[in-house]
Amino acid sequence: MKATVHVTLKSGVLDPQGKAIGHALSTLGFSGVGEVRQGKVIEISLDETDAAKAEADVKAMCERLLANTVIENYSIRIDG
Amino acid sequence: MKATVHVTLKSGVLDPQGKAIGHALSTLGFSGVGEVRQGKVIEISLDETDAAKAEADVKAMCERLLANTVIENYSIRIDG
Amino acid sequence: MTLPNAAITDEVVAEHGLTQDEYQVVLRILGREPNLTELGIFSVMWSEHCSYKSSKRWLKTLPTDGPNVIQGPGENAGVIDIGEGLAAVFKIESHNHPSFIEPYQGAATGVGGILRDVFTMGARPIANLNALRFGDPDHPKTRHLISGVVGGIGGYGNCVGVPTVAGEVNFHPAYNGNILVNAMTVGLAQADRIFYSAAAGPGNSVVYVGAKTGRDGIHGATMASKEFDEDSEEKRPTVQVGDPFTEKLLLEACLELMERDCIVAIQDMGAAGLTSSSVEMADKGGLGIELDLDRVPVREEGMTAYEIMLSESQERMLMIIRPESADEARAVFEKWDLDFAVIGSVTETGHIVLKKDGVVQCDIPVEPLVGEAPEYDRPHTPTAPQPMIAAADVAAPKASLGEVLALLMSCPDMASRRWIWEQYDHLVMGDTMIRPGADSGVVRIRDTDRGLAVTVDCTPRYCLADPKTGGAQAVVETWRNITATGATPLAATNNLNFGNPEKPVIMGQIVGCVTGMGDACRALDYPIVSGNVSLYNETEGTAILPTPVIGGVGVIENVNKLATPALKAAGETLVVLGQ
Amino acid sequence: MKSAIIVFPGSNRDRDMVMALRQASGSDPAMIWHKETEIPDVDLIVVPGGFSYGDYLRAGAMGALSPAMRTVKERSDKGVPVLGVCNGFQILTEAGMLPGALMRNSGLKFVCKTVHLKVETSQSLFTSGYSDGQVISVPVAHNDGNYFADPDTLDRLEDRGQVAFRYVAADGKPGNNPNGSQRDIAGIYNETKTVLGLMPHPENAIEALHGGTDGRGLFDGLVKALH
Ligand SMILES: Nc1ncnc2c1ncn2[C@@H]1O[C@H](COP(=O)(O)OP(=O)(O)O)[C@@H](O)[C@H]1O
Repeated sequence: MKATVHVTLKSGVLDPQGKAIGHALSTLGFSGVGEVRQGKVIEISLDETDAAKAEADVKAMCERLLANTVIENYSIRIDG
Repeated sequence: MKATVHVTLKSGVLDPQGKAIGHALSTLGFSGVGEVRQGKVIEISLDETDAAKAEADVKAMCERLLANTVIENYSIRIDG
Repeated sequence: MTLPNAAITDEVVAEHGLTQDEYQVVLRILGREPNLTELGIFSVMWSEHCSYKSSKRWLKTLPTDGPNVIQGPGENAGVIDIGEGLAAVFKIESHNHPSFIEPYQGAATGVGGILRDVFTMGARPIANLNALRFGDPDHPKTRHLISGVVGGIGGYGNCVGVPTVAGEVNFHPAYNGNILVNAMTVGLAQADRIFYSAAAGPGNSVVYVGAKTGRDGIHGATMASKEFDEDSEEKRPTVQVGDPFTEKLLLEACLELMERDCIVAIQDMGAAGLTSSSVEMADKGGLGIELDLDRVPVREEGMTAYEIMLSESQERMLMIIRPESADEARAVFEKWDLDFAVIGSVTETGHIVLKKDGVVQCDIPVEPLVGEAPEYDRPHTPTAPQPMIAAADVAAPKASLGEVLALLMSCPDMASRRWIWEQYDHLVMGDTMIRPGADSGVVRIRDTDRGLAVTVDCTPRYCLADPKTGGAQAVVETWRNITATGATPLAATNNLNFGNPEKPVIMGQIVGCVTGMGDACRALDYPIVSGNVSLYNETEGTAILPTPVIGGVGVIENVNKLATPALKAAGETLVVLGQ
Repeated sequence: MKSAIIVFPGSNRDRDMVMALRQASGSDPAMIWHKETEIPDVDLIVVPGGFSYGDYLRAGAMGALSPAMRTVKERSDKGVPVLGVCNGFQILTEAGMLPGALMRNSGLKFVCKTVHLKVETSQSLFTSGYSDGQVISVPVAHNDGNYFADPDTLDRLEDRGQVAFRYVAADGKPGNNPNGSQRDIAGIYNETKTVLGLMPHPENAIEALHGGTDGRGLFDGLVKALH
């Protein structure tokens, strides 16, 4: 199975990268650009074949390593 | 509208971050973890209300700034 | 005046860290009940962090003056004369608690804060140092904490472009639940171009520059602030994220503006944000300040006066400028893509007055807000003297001397720190003359032959065994480390890291260490010109080891005469000096 | 030799570069703010080290889009030599003036230390102060120095002599690659060898007090070649 994990900053947490990207886009002449936020996407190939088990595993991985839950949220998608 | 851009390394480009995550997951005792790849997700709020135009704009942003097409692929999703 | 309609119950007062006695003083000063914003401001100003209420009495005993001292404690950083019309500006600061919660960002923002303290005074930062304490290397959290902290210190300092040239790292189980991250910055300024924080000139503009204000790290009453935060679906993190890039821009913009004649006073927004910066500037100038909070650049919608005043967003500064300089100053900050907003003015009222939505939300007389801050003479029990250990009672090692040497060199407190300082850019600026790995780091002063030798030291187990001797030893060790390069030690800064001062034993450690430090500094003509205090470093009732970190600065007139530890050739004579 | 340094928000080795150029050429470079499009007539343009735009998104990505970089490209097309060091190298690849890309160090950590480099050839404007195959020691200080290009590009770079410096051990043998760079590449030229990008910092090794003077060869060579 394949798991796709999205890790994004919690709302209210400063995102210097997003801010700089938004600024650069305006400088390049793209108008109408509002807030920009940057996050991570992590794709993991798993041997596990049971989707529910895979999800539980990946959740544990997020809590322990992939996301910094002090400042980040995560979401998980499992594909067959 | 909101655009979500995924930027991922092209296959064939070594991903040191993904590799390190995969390694760390095994060290933590997660078994059955195959390849891990890390990419970026960039969320952009747009004033544009026409989805096709928004997509064209964001494509231009990707080509000019958001992705380095020497090493990266990108995909765009536009939400209402 | 209309007040935000939150009842100030005993519980709200307690959540703001004020005792009932302290609250009675608030009532007396105001002659009425405070509103929540005002309570928040008292709470911040009277916190241990801002008021030094437990340590002030003892800090006053330290020698802070001397022929080289241009500015002792009390400003953003200390300033000493280093010859040729130049001054060194330096200070050390702790970011212990945030670094335990989120090691990377906690350490990074610690570096950001101390850099701002130094460039606020008109100095270009030229060297960073760090003193780190972690728990047992085998503790499950230690690895994560150390890699995050080292990453954060490097991530911030490397990006801003200030070399990290020295530091120290210790491990001890007493720090398992309470690591210490102390960061020091040394900057260089023209001795006659130092910038201070006292507001002056009623009618002058109060200007906000730097990054926007968000809801970062707003402490205080979780319950009370909940009222302002109903729609937030998640608990707000109390950790700030650092933006070293913005800091670098702020640094360059401030130094550029300082070359012109625009700035009357300047103060960085440190841990206590807009509150402490505006109150301190007003207090030092014996004046009032009136702010229109609607003009504060904000990052989030619907921020209240309480949130704006208590936010700990990073990379911000407050300045007093003459109104006619505003355009010139604005142009500089806009060149660097930074926010610049005139948010108020200096007044003769002696009050800090805050308006929002056209309504007065706070009106506090500044003099008692600062002058009547609590100050305690807390009970202290001296540490009992430890019996001397007779050498004969210590078993001789069974291993060979070679094995003992290998054992010593591989123990965590002695092992090489190269893997740490290789993650720090210790060469940027091109003036690093002695890199990490020696007794002190040395940076040359550009366009002169002079160099500054800098070091941080403390041996906490000595301080635990005998606080007074331990405090003195930390001072003396920095003095030796500076001397060993050929430089002359000039002055020091200190970071007092201790447990809960309400416990007489801990207070005894504080008193002992400070007394020892003072004695050693007096004996060496080595004044303390700045410092920081971090108390309540305890987890589940267990305190850290007493850790009074000393940062020392010395000058060498000719860097070509530096001494380094490297052996230069075979056949040279080794000499042991001292007892 | 007249030179210009492009200064970006976040540049931090611009002043180090001034010192090196001043020592070698006896004159001060012109400092060009990234928003300017006018660059004076100079013999050399330098894109210095640092963290332009905080290295946010990708190191060098935003710097490469600066107005000044358009002028740098035009001048370069006319044959004016361009030197990019560290962040400058990243910017030149992002701007398409050099092939490939610089990725996160394979160790995922910032690395600041002295390394050994092999000068692949002395036959360039930039390396005429060295001898063929000379091993020099200069510091690196970077997060993203891991050079990547596809195998065809790498072969082409090697065939055409466009590899300028490689990481080596002190004895000149392969080894001691600090960042996982492909084929140990530390610096490359464009096809005409008028553009050089390298990760290490020759500007931080120009005086005995720096702990070594091996970086001087690059600047002294340039001054002689461009005289
Ligand atoms: N956190 C650090 N940052 C930078 N340099 C460090 C750090 N920790 C140790 N060092 C350097 O490593 C060397 C050895 O450190 P330490 O054993 O604490 O030194 P000493 O006991 O001689 O003061 C010193 O040169 C010191 O400056």
